[in-house]
Parts: sequence; structure tokens; C-alpha cells
Amino acid sequence: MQRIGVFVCHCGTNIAATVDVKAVAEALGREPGVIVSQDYQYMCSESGQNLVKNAIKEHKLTGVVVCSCSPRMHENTFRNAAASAGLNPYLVEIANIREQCSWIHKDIASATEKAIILGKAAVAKVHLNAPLTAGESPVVKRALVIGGGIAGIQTALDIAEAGFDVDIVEKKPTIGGKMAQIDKTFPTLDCAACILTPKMVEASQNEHITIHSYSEVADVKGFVGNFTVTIKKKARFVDETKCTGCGLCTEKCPMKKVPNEFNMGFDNRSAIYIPFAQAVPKVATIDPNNCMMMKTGKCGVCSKVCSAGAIDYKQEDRLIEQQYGAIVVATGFEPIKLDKYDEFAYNQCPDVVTSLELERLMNAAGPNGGTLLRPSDKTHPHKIVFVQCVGSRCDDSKGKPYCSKICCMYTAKHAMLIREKYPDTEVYVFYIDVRTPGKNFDEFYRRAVEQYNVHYIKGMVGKVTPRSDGKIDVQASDLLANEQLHIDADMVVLAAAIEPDKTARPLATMLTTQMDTNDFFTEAHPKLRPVESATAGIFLSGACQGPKDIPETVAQASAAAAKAIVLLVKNSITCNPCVAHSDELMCNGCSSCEKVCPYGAITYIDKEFKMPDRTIAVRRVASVNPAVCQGCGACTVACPSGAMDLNGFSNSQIIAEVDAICK
Amino acid sequence: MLKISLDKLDKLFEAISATKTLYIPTDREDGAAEYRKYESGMKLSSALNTVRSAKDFFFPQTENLVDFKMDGKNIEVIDVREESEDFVIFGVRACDARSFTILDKVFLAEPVDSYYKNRRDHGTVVAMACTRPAETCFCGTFGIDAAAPEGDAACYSDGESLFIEAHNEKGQQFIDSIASLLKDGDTSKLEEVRAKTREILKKLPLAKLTTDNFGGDKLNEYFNSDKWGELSESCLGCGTCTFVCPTCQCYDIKDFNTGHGIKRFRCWDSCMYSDFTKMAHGNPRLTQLERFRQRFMHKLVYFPANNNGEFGCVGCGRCLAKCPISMNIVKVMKALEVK
Amino acid sequence: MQEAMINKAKQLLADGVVDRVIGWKRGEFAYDITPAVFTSAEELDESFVYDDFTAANVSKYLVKESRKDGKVLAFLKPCDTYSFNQLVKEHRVVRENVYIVGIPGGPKLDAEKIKAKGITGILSVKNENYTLKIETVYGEESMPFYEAVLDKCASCKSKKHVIYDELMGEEGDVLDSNRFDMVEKLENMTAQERYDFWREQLSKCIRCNACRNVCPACTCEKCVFDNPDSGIENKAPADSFEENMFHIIRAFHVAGRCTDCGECSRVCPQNIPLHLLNRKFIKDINAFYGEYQAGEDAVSRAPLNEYKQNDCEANIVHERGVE
Amino acid sequence: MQVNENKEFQPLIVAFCCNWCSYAGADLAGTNRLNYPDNIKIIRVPCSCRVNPMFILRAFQRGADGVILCGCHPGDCHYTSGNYFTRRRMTLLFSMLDFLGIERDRTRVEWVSAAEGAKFAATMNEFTEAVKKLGPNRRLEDLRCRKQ
Repeated sequence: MQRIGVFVCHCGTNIAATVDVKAVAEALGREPGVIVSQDYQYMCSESGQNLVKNAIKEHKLTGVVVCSCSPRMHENTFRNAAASAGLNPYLVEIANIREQCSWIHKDIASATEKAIILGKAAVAKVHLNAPLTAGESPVVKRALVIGGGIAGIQTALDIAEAGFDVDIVEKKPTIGGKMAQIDKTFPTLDCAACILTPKMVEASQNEHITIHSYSEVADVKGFVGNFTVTIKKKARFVDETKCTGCGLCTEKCPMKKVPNEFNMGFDNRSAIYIPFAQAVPKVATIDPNNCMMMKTGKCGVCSKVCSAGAIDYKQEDRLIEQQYGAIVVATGFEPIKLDKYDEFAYNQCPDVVTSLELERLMNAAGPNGGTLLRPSDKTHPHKIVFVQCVGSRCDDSKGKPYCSKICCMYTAKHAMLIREKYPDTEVYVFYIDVRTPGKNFDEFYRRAVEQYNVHYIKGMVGKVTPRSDGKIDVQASDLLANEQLHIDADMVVLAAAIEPDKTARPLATMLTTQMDTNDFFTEAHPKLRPVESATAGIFLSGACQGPKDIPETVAQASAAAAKAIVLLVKNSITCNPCVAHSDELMCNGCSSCEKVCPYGAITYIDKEFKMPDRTIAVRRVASVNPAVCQGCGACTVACPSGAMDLNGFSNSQIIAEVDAICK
Repeated sequence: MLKISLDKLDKLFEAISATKTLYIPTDREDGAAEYRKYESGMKLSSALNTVRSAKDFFFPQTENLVDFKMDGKNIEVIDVREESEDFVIFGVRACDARSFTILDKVFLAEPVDSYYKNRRDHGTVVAMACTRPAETCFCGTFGIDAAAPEGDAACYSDGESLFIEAHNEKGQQFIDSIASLLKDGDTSKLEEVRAKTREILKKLPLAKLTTDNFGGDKLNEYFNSDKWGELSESCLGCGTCTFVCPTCQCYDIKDFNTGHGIKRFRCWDSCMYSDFTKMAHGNPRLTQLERFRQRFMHKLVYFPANNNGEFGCVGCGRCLAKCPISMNIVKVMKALEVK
Repeated sequence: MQEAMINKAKQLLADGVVDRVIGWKRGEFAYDITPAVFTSAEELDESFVYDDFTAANVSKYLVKESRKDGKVLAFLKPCDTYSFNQLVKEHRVVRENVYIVGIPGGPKLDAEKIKAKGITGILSVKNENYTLKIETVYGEESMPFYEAVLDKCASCKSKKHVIYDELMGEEGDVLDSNRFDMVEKLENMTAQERYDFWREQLSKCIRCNACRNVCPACTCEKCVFDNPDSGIENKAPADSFEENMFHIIRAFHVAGRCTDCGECSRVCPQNIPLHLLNRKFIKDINAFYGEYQAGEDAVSRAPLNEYKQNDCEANIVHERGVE
Repeated sequence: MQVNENKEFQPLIVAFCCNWCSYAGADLAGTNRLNYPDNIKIIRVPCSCRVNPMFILRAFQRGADGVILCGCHPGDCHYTSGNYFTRRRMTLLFSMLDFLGIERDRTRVEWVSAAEGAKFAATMNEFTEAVKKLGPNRRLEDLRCRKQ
């Protein structure tokens, strides 16, 4: 006979304001098997939990139903409470009467009625709950970091520091990411390369870190503690182990007209190239789309000049497979494409540039050796207009609905740097709002306005029109002065919104992690678990989770590393006991379940059985590996005989819930 | 004998249905016949027999026995029995008419099955003599005369008129209720038809099948016969034979949870089913051979042993026509027979 | 053909290639043929039959037969080979223990169709140039052969044997059949008309389980409808819902696995056109996920056990056909 | 199913929601106080692929007027592929129900992510309206389960 306890939470007024909690407790107290039914102000509080624990002991409860917030919130809290009172934690069920009842309904009578029904469904289910014991599964003591920007580097360094092996997979020929392209950082105006490159070197020299540059993640299998990842090492046609990075090949390469991605296409590189001087690994890469040898079979200069003999035109993509206990995603961001913004003449006028392009134009390693010149005629610009929020905070389909967060600050930085170096250059900044929350941020912005006399104008730029005299007509409105402005600028800089890297979406699919509608990875909890994904063992680092500046990125990178380390220090982790299991007497051995299992958790064995008709037969039956099964339940429906069932969500439990709801 | 012209059948049915619920065999769209509640315009089927037998009227496939109403922790027991309405089943063939005698022996013996008795008391069986028996018919094997059926009353057709006679008080009441439509008639042509029918019956392929070598005393001869293996080998274990059978009487009692209570109902069971007579300890007949044997031993040995030699089969031939793999009591009798 | 088959079986028995033969055994009448296992030449001579009424698909018996010691010879018609192949795919038969001889198939005859013509007291049926000469206790009758053909044979999908060890007669082809015509006709009715059609049909169901028990795709060790723990155990159609549920779930469980052998409809004592449910699934699968015939091979994945990322959404049902 | 002569028909709707996306989406709808009718009663399942057609039939048997199944968007399944199987299963099941003359608007599959609280609420509002229009489920109910 079941002895079930029901505990109805007021959640302050969150539930109690719309649901008559006393009536719910009373109604559920009348359900068969329920021997105690109570309500309490905050069931998740210590005294609320004690209420549950004491009732378990006092009434020798065999099941507990908590009517409260979502099980996604406090299921574990109450399971742990039950366990500490000696009740198997899987004999606890939650009826979600907050998120799915009190918060969405206004009428007390009907909300109460619904809460009672949800409670009855939970009572019906808990009648059929079975005590479950979690198994254990070993943890592979190695981490994978996907993305080699500052986020990935910081995460890798921290994990390595804790003594664990960690691999970085970077799709570009070098690590460094976006930060490597940035000239100076706000609000300190120190040189980005000067603080980044030592970290890159540190990563390359750390004995625990392996860098797979020019590589991509091709496949991910497995689960927390035991991922199997296939990494595609793209052919760079240069033997990484032999290349010394001397750069002779890049000098001698006859094909020198390839737009240089690192400098945003403002200058050219050779077909065999090293992205920039401090690249890590400092190894050349052949761009097969532009290499004469690859395209026509004629040339081979690089091979001839390479004293190390590192050139290998026949190199092919290579797949390597590696086990990992934890995976950190650090895939970063990209500025959005501005093709749809004709009003800013980005595609028509070379002197309309993005902020990231401006970084390269101003950088000492950039196309002009650090002198800011107009891309069109290489002349010194005397009037520069910055346009904020290009594609950010948009309610149309062209842009992004969110604030890209970093633009206000880097624009202040740019304005300041220009005014500092070229006092004769007028700088205008058109903004919707200037957002400067952050340590020393507002001070920094005020310096730009007050000390450097940057013209901040609250207003929108309506149209940018290149003129035949080389000037650019910027038509804008000044909202504070309430007037239309025309500025004849020499350059226009667009603060393009940032978006997640395009490779993130397919990666999320492989990792079975969730993304939001903007393709940013979704954290497990927006406040309490900001660096974990909802998928166990997958952590989030940097701008892949949302727009961030460098210090935030680094902070999150270290936080993700810490979370990964917490996992890696364990020798084994507790498995989810809510896994599938097969009733061998009913199993037909038909292989349907195996075909739909995403984890390969099901195998078949030939086993001898005493059959119902007294014969002995050897039958092929399914067997589930509980450490590998993740409990999705696909097999339970594929199984025609119903031999396959799922712990915690059994056929009979779900049917009992259906029945209770439809009663 | 009293008679009514065949072209006035409509009037007859209208008259019967005016006072009682009337069921007659009618043709379905797919050509098969089934009993339906009479409604104006419905035509009597000319088919030899219905797919489902007439036993459904007294022993339906499912029947509620008792309800339990549940409210929280309270349970209330509700007796769902109600007095049955009066009804007439018209056109029952001789084989099915005999089946009621067999079912009565089961359900009306102590302890009396009140559900069955209720219906039996209120139902009047009006049988109909056969004129075109089929190759699957072997009612004669069990001493049934297809040309002179039992029942509360019986009808005979001579091609022009329908003659009706009562066999008991209930039958007489039935005839009295329609007396205004009937008039006395000459049965000489009817006798000719009956004689012809009896000639045909003798010529049927199964006419020579007898029960001489079966009966309540034959347990040892047949129970361990080595023929059962071969005979049951191809049996699919479906319930067709038992469900179309007019004499199969096994049922199961089950509870149906409606969400707000329990409906305890009984439904036909089949000895061919793997859970037949399954009890808490398990199942006494674990193999299809044993279950298959049960059916035929029951009809040919156990039933006569307990019922003064009456066999549990009426030779209607439904199982011969309907078994998916054409295994049936005739083949079993012929294969087993020890003379 | 029957003679040749008996000779083939005798020879394979004599040569020790097989130990048993599964085939069909003559009955009391012209049409009441029972599947049977033969172990000797004498038994074969005495009662082995292969004629216009040997319609039963014997492949399902091989689930049990192939697990016994020794090897069994199975004569399989083209449609039966699909069923057998599907059983091989699902590991339900031990392929090595079966020696398959492919034999030409139907069209086979349906005794019910002869009887439906009012022909009763059947003593013998002879096919003379596609006219059936039927001897009855009431005298000689005749009817066109094709009017007595089983529905399942009238819409035959294939004359090809998809698996065999040996073939008797010539190999046939997959046919361009009309098997979806009736499904289409129903699809073009209104929902109310379809509902009425199926209510009339399914209300006839007496849950004898003949459809399930004859079905070569229904080989579960324990059927969900017989299992008190399944939540849908159901012995009798006590409510119209249960008539619906049994047939929906049964059709769903064999969806993508049904070889369209037509046995379900053949054996239904109430003549419910159950094959239309299975064909509906086959037709849908073909339309949604590409042509697929279960049993055609023993390796491909069943449509419900695979997916494509660009599969149609479930609302395709809402968007097509007649409401 | 509740019918009151004075009140409009209030359908009973069972919503199966996968734990990772749609159940979280429903929670988000709650967190954002986005209203949807109390006709909707949610059952949490680990993945939409856990939903057996027999659960859906069971709901209809017991008097549900509509059943909606919500899972992660295709490609976003927490278990990689579960919702792809769901999609095929439910497409075929719904097609069969339609073939049997059951009103097609009583069943639906929707993909709702954890971030789509608004979509969850909108979907539930819309589905409830659609089922309301159909009236009580009569074609797939079990009379024995009807409330007296």
C-alpha cells in the first residue's frame, strides 16, 4: 500500500495569489494512497524541506509529490531532501503549478482546479514510481575546446593549469581569433596584440595543450565524461611538424594577389601564407584555390625554396578521433554582413568601412603601417562619421534584435584614438543611446566627449551618399536639436552588429545543445548556470553565448574552465538512472530499438530461455547499456511489443498521468 | 398449421415489432448475413446462416456485471442489472436453436447465471427450417433435423407461405400476438419441401459423420492421442472458431478503469488464447496443443460426460467456413476416431 | 505444378537437403486447405496439395519451424517471399534452417466469393479455361474464374520472388498494381464519409485476432493487446473506441513492416477490409519518404526507423486531401 | 470535456512536451506571464520521441478533445534525432486518424524551443481555439469513460 505525501508550495504569493493552495492540499489529500497533504510558504526553503523530510520519516512515506515551481527548477532540491530522509530520490514527483499554472492564469477558481488536476497526475504517476539507483560512468580526463580565440585560449590555459590535457580545435590556420585583429583595447587603450600574443605562445608551449589549427569538429558522439569527437584536420599542404615558419615560401610565392583576410582585404597575401607575424602555430598554409601548383600543376616554387621539405601538395584532409570528458564551446562571433544596408553605401564606397576594418586600417601591422588613410585614395581623412547600431537593436528582418554590447565602447575608443593621433580630424558619432555599463567605461566615454571633443550626436543616419568629389554625404538627424544634418565626411565607420559564428549552428546540432533564435548558445540557467549548456559536459565560453567584451569573455572563459575542471577531477560521474531497459521475455530481437538509438546503447545477445510452452529456446534479445543510454525513449516507441520501457517515464506512468488529466 | 403468405412477411415483422423488439437475419453489404434489430423495410436474409450465431442475444460478447464508482478514497458498488426488455429472435436455424439447450445447461444450472437467465426469460426464439443446407452442415450428426427446428416456435416455408407452430407456451404467446395475420393452411406442399430437404441432408458430404465413437467415456482414448500434435500444428491460436460458435460459452471477467470508477465486465474468452484460464499461479495449458485439445475434448468428451451425453456441438459448420487455416471439429473427429 | 512440387520435396527429403516440408494439406472439401508439415514421401503423396485454393501464406510458421532442429523446405509464393524476407530482416527466422523453393503464385480463389453467388453444397470446383465448373448437391453450377479470385490476388503487387534457394517455373516481375485505388477512393471522401465507412466496417469486428495471428509481421513474443501491463490490453471490443484502437495500433505496429500479403483481410470472418489500413500506411510512406516495400530486401531500414532532416512535417496531413 | 449550457464548450487538451525544449518553453511562457488557456494540461516527457501513439489514443479514449505534441526544433533535439522519429511517427499516425475520419485538427505537432515562450503560448491559444471550433471529441471517445 502506497503512503504518499503531498506538499503544496505557496512560493510566497507566486503561487498562492492565483491558486488556492489550501484547497489543492485538501483535494489531493483525498486521493487514494495520499496519507498526508500539507501546504507551506516556501517549500524549497530549509524549513520547507524539513517539512518534507520530517513527513517522510514520520509517516514512512513511499512517495512524495511536491506541487511547486517547475521540476527544472527544484526537482533536484526535493530529490536530495528525500534522499537525506532515507527515501529513494526517484520516488519524488513535481507538479508544476507555478510556471505552468499560477503564472499563466488569472482566475483563481480555474487555476486552482487545474493545479488540482496537475497534482492528481503527479500522484497517479508517483504511485508507479520505482526506486532507482544511479550507476557510475568513468570520466575521460581530457577536455576539448572548440575555438581558438581569446575565450578558447583562456579556457585551455586554465584547464591545462589544473593539470588536464586539453585540445584546441581552431578552424583558421592560427589561433588568436578576433582579438588578434584588434588594434587597441578599451578602456585602457593598451595594445591587443601585446596582451594576446603571449597567451597564444603560452598555449602553444604548454605541455598539456594540443592545438589543432586549420581543423574542424566533424562528429561528436557519446555523453558527459565520455565524448568521442572526430576532428577533421584540413589539408594545409604543409607538414606542420617540419615547417619552421621562416616565411621564405611566402616571399617567393609568385601568386601574391590574394586578398588578405587578416587585414580585411585591404592588402594582399601570397597563395602560401602565414596569417600574421605572431601566428600560432607559425606554420605556412597553402590556399589551394589560389595556388598555381594546385590549380595548374605548374609552379612548385615553395617546395623548391623550403629547406625543411615541409611542402606536401598531396596532403589530404585527415580525420582523427579522440575521447574527451568535457567540451567547451568557444566559437565566438562575426560582424554581420552589411549587404542589406544600401543606405550606408558600404558596398558602393570603399571609404565606408566597418569598425573591425578600421581596426586594421589603424593597426601598425595593417595595410598602411598604422597610418589612417582613406582606402580609396590613401589620403588623410579630415572628417569621420561613426554610425552606431548598424544591424543591432533592429526590429526588422535585416538586423538583429539584440544590442551588440561592445560597439559603444569600441567606437569611443576609435574616436579617441583618432582625435589623439590626428587632432585635425573631426569625429562625429551618431548614436541611439550610449551604453557604458562597466568598470571605467562611462569615464572612458566622457573622456572622448570632454577631453577629445568627439561630436556625439543622438540621431540616426538616414543615408550615406558617395559624391563625385570623393567626399561622402552623410544625411542624418539630430534628435536633440531636432534638425536634419548633412555632413561631408571623408570616411564613414559602421558599427556592425555581431552575430554568432556560422559554424556554431551545425556544431550545436552535433553537440545536442540548444541555441536561441539568434543562434547564440543557450546556457543551462540564465542566472545560476551561465557557463554550462543544458547538455551535461558541454560548457560555454565567450561570445558564442552572447555579445561580450574582452574582460567578460576572459572571465567567462575561466569560469567555463573551472566548470570543466570540476568535471574532470572526478574519476566517475553518476549516471542518469532514467534509462531504457528491455523485458527479455517480451523482446523479439527485431532490432528496431537499436536502429533508433542515437547512442548505440543497445546491443543484442543470444540467450537461452524457458519459453511459456515449456520448451527451451535460444532467443536474440536486446540489452541496454545503462551507462551509455541517455533516456530519450525513442526505443520504447520503436518496440512493437512494448518490451522496451523507460525508467522514470514508463508507459504505465505516462498512461496514469494521461488518465488522471482526462479523469 | 397456421400460415402467412411469404409476400406478407413485412406485415408480420411490423406486427411483431409493434409490441416487442424483433431481431431478424439480414444481408449485409458484403453479402454476409447478420442479425439486426428490425426496422421497417428490412428484408429477411435468404442466407443459410449468420456469421455470428444467435447466442449473442443471451450471452453477448461483452456485458457489464457491476460498477464500482470511485471518488477519492471512497468506493461505491453499483448493481447494473436491469430487467431485460421482451424480444423476439426470428429465423433461428435448427442448429442455433439447439445451441440454446446446450447453453442453458451451462448457465441455468446452479448457480444460475442471472444475467443469462434475465435475457433468456425475456427472449422468444422463433426458429426457421432449412431448405438449402450447405456442404459444411452436419447438424444431423448431433441428431438435429434441419427441416424441423426446435425453439419456442418454428417456421417452415413451402416457397409460397410461411407456416408457424408453437413448441411451448412462450411460442404460443408469440403466435397469439400475431394471430390476426395468420390463417390455417394446407401443409401438403410443405411436407414435400421437407422431404426434399431431408433427401439433400442425406446427400451432404458430412452426412455420414457420427458421434458414435465420442462421448463422456472416451477420455482415455483421446486425451493422449498422438494426433493432437499434427492437428494443432497449424492452429494460429486465434479465436475465430470459438467466437462464431453457437455453443462456446467460456468467458473472462475483467475490470475496466474508466478513470472515475471500475466497470467489471465479462467478455467471451477463447480456449485458443494463450491466457485462457490463466490464474495467479500461471496457466494450466501452456501450449497451443493443450489449448486446441481443450476445445475439442470439451465439445466431444467433457461436455457429454457432464450433461447426460449431450455433445457441445450443433454442426452449424461456421468454424468449417471461417477458420483461417481450415482446421475444424470435423477434421479432428475424423483424424482422432478410434472405432 | 502440384506433382512437380511433390517430386521436388521428395527428392530434397531423399537427398537429405531438408528434413521437413511445409506446404498445404487437402481438406474435406475443394477449398478447406490447411498448412501442414510433411516429413515423408508417403505423407506428401497422400495429402500434399497445391491448387487454386492454396492461398495461405506459410512464411509465419517458419518463425517456429526454423528454430527446430534440421532444415525445413518451404514452398513460397512471390508474396510469401516478401513476408519471409521481412522476417529475415527482423531476425525472426533462422535463414540457414530454411530451404526456400519459389513457386508461381496466384491468382488464388476465395470460396466465400463462390458462396456469395448463392452456390452452396459445393462438392468440387474445377477451373476449365477460366470458367469454374462447380459440382454441388443441388446440381452443376459455373461462374467466371476471375469473379472468384481473392481480393488480395486481384490487386497483386508482385510476381517476383525476392528470396529463394531455388525457383520452380519462371521468375515474374514487380507489377504495376492497382492496389491503392480503394485507399485513394476513401481519401477522396469527406471525413464524415470516411468515419461512417470505417465505423460500419470496424463495428463488425469480433476481436477474434485472426488478422493479428495470421499476420507475418505480428510475431511478437507477447502482443501488447494480450499483455495486462501494456496499458492497452484488450480482449473484446467493448466500446467502439476499442474497435478503433486495436486496428489503429495494429496497423501502426506493422507500418513500414507490412509486406501487403493480404492475409489479414483474407482470414477476417467478418470480411473487414483490414488491408486498406496497411495499404494506407504503405501509400503514405511512399508519398512522404520515397518508394518503400517492406520485404523487398533484408537489409534496408524500415521507414519508421530512419529519418531525413528534410522530411515533411506532420501538418502535411492537414494540408492535403479532403477534410 | 466539460459542457455547460450557459458556458461555451471548454475542450480538454493534453500537451506532451519534451523536457529540454518545449517544457522549458512552457516554463518560459510562465516566467514571462504569457497567458494561455487552462484547457491545456502538460505532461512532461524526456523527448517527443517518447510519446507512443497509444498515449495519444488513450487521451482521446479518456475524453481529451485535442492532443498536441511539442518537441525541439528538427536538428535541435537534445538527443540528436528523437524528434525526427517523432515527426515520421506522428505524420503517419495523424494521417491514419484522418483516414479513419477523425477530425484532423484534434492532433498537432509543434516545435517549440526553450527560448520560445511566446511561441508556446501562441501555439496553445491557437490550438485551443481550433479544438473549440470542432466541439467535443465524439469519434474517438470511449463512452464508458464519459463523466456521468
